Amino acid sequence: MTRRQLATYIFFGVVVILFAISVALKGFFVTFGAFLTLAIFSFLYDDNPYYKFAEHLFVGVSAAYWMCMGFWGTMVPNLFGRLYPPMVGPVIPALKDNPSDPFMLIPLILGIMLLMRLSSKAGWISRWALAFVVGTTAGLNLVRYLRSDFIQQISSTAMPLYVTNSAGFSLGETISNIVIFIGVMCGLIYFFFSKEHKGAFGAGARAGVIVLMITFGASFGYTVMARISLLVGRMQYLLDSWLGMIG
Amino acid sequence: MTNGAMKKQSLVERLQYIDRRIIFAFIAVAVIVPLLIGAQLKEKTTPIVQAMFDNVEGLPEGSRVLLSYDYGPTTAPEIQPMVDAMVRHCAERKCKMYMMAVWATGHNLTGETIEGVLRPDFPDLEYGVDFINLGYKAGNQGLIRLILVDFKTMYSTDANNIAIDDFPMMENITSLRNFDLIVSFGGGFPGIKEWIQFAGDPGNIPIGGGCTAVGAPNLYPYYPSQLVGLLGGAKGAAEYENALIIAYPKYEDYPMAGMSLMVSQTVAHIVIIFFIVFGNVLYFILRARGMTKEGLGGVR
Amino acid sequence: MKRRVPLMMVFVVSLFMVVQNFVPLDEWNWIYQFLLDWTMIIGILSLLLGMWSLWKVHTQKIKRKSENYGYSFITLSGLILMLIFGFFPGSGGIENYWYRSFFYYIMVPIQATMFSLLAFFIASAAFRAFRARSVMATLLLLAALVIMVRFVPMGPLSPIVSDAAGWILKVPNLAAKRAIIIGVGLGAVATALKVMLGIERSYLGRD
Amino acid sequence: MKHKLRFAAVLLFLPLIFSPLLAQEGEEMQDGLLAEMQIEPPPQAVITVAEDMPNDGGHKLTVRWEFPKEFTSSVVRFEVYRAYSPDGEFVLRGESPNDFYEYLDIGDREEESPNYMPNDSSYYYKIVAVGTEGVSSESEVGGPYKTYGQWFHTGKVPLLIAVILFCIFTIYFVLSAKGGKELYIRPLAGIEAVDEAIGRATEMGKPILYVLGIGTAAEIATIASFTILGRVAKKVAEYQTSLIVPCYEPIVMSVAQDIVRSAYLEAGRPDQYDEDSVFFVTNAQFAYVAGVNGIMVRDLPATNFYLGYFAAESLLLAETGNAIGAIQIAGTDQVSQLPFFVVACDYTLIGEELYAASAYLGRDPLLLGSLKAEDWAKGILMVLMVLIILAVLLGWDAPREWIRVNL
Repeated sequence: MTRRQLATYIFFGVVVILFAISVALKGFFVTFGAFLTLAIFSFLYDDNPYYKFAEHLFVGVSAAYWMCMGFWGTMVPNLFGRLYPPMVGPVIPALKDNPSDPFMLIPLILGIMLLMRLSSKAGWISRWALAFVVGTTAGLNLVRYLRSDFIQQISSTAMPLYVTNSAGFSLGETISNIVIFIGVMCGLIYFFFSKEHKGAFGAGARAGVIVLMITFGASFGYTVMARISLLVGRMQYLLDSWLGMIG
Repeated sequence: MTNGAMKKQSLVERLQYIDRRIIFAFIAVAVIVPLLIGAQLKEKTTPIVQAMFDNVEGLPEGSRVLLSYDYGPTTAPEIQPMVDAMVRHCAERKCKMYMMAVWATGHNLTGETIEGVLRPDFPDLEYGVDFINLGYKAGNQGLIRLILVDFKTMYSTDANNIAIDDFPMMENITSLRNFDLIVSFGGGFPGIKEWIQFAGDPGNIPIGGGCTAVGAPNLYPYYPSQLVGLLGGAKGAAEYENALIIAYPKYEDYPMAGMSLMVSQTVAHIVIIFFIVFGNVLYFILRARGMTKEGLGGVR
Repeated sequence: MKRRVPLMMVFVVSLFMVVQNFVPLDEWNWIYQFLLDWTMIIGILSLLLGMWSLWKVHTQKIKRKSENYGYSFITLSGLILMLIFGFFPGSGGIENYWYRSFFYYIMVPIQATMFSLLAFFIASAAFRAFRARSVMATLLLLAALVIMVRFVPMGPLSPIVSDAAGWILKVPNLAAKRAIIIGVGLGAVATALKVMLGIERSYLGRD
Repeated sequence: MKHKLRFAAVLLFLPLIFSPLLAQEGEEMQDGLLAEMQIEPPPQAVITVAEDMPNDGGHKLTVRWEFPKEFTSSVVRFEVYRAYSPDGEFVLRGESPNDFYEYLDIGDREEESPNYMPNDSSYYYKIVAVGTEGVSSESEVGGPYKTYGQWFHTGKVPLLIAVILFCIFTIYFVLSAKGGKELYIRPLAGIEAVDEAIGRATEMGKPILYVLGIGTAAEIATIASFTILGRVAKKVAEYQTSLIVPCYEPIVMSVAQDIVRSAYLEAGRPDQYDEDSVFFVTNAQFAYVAGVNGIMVRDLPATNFYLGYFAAESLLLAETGNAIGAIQIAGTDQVSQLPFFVVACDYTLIGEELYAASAYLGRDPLLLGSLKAEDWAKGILMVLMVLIILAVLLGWDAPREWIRVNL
């Protein structure tokens, strides 16, 4: 046994003992939650068996979690509950007496088509289902993006460059509006693909990048606060809920 | 890079590629130590938070306040302090508090406020008379639209499945219009925006909000015409707590979650700023020696 | 048959979705709702595909005894346990003690801790990337600093810094985001159109 | 004399004695007058029309009526009643203030709703003018009025124009590109780095990690990423490097499997394709990140691609990738995640650049054509915005107002 292995085993022993003490004092689940929290934090040092354990457990549990949520939350009320309502009676009594809706066979069939992918011969059938999903959302997205991201942005950018308010001419707001307008224009110039960024056009694109960079820096700096809050939340869980060291 | 080459590097060069675990350690200390010593930092209340505070302060005794928990465990550290401060304030004002959730994850968080703030600090308040937990109902913005006209169809029981008519405080509640103030905490979807769109605007009900720091800039435009006030992130919570302490001096020495969060925030920010400045100093020393590398995100 | 039918289907369905937007008739809205419901159900059914893939990847790791194969047992047992709890007979769905406990004491802590790792990574990324290497990098750095310095108590300077931070967030930030969003909107419309017309068909595979 | 005095006193007192009586009589008289006025109810309202509300499925009617203005003060409010037949049961629908002679009757589309209002039906209305002290007058029954659904939402004309214009652009440029017209496109650093990045992984004998993000297969960003994956996989097959594609969504996974398999086929190495290189991890956001980060630190890829839809996990992935020293090429349309990719990755495709990338990599004239169409749309948009702003500066506010109201 090498020295490194020995250290690993000793460390493991210590973890087991601490875990046992904590279970005795705090109960299994709180201890387990704290253990998993620490296991994930240990990734900051390096990959290690504790992180691997937490990661693999998380992957398995979460995959099943969403399967169950999808089944009880969507399949039961929206598929079975509409195909053959008496079937879901024991779970959702409110739906029991609804008329059945044969149209819901279509998604069931499409879903089964999708699963045909698992067969090597009939795999191509799954594309029909895929085409349906992609087609629906593509059509939906086309209009949605055009309206909310394109037309609406014009309407909010079309603001007066010369601002007056109750106190008369407002220099601050005027400057802000001019900067916004020029910023949007230059940003758009940057996104031109079929024109070389040269001369005046290139200058515009460069100004666009400047605005983008300031924005990225600002958003980055702004997000720090939220992330620190999350960390504080985890620390509070460890120090307070688990160890009871605060207040 | 071989070990031999490593040794030849100057101190400055090695510092430039400092092991990131050292930075991690600094951040951890910056967050943990303030928590352990229980330090608090007062924040001057800004107008948008003061407006929220004044609105609650102006509510007469017995006013009905609806608190909607529209967030999950991941953003709870940021949101919970403001919920606690506001619930405390409402309890001081002797308002009736109705807690509900448009987010499934908010369901359990309502219990946390009741156990963490109301039960220990306001033992006189009675469940069903002064506050009630209505729990989560599915439907997102559809739920809001529905309860604007008809409250009791959706909420026939409270979160513990007890019939709503058993509670005296539910007597005259037929629609959202019966509330004097609605406060949504969260700022995601559905959240404050949906409360404004589907309840505040059509029902002409005052809406207040508390949201994460990241979500706040998107909501500022609604103040003051559609939002009576907005608390943004830990800072918003600390500002609200400050206003609370000014109005109720008995909380002067009370542990306030938002204010202690602000200490960790400030220290962590200073640590990061320090590292950025430090990195740049190293960079300029190296540049003077002509040993630098270019490149950033592909944008030049 | 293998490609033409799906492409036609995409065209018809997406065209309906576009036109639907302009027709306020009930019948159209009714079909629209149906289509949305269907895609949701197909999405859930597809999870079985995912389960299968997950199962295969991990059982194969175990069979081949590849590196770290022991951990695959953990994934599989987590998966199976959670599925058993989730479909526990007579529990009326997912309201049973074990399912909820697994959610609150396994999923929630790990999820929140993964998320909070960002506090560390944001610091290390800032240290490494925020160097005044070029004009652009300097701008990025300065903007971030101005925003972050808000938190540092600086006495009389504080209001100035907070005004500057507010201005950056309200003005250049808004401009750039708008430019990006307009671009993204256009690009998305173009991509959706390409999908509709069958110009973009990579998602269907090639054979 | 004594009698005279007594008589005078009586005379003087008489009015006093009778005054209460008189007064009472007066009051009675006034009361009588009032009662008569109250019995007179306010004049009837006259229903002029009930119009179908445009741009809906036929569940709304606007009822209008006339009422003599001079009687406004004698009316408190108008109540609007509706029935399915002239002698059917009239149900109160709502109220309207005393100086407002219009009511929008909004029904529900859903049959189960108590407020259901079927379309293509006839309705009869009755307006009750409620007087100041409880006396009211009913109007004649007005009707039948019909609701009907419209075939076109007139409020969406600008949107329709935009859709049509954009389609024309795209089709025109796609056709002209098909005709062999050479189209210039400016270089994109992130795209040019793709080959180099794959080459580097080959040299180092390490795998390439391709992350499609956490969007569904129908998300536009994911579709763009699919095309890029196709190109990358083909290069990978040619260079005989290995590829890892962990997926967040089962449908995305199966599409990615198809794409990678086809790419290997195209590169002439179908035997090299490893079915297990594209696999499902889980569809919980942070579990997915935990899994992918684990793959990164264990398989040590030389090159990481993050292209698609990303949320908070962007920095978790990019920083871990950075720690293992991989070259990283990222791209997303999520504005909030771009800063993190820009800071932590070597190359970042910003927003629209991600969509454009597929055209760049393939050099497919069809895809290039649609890129040109996008530029044209952008150009028109910019010109429009400048024109509107100029109009506002010159004091002509109408176009801006029109946009504000109609869009």
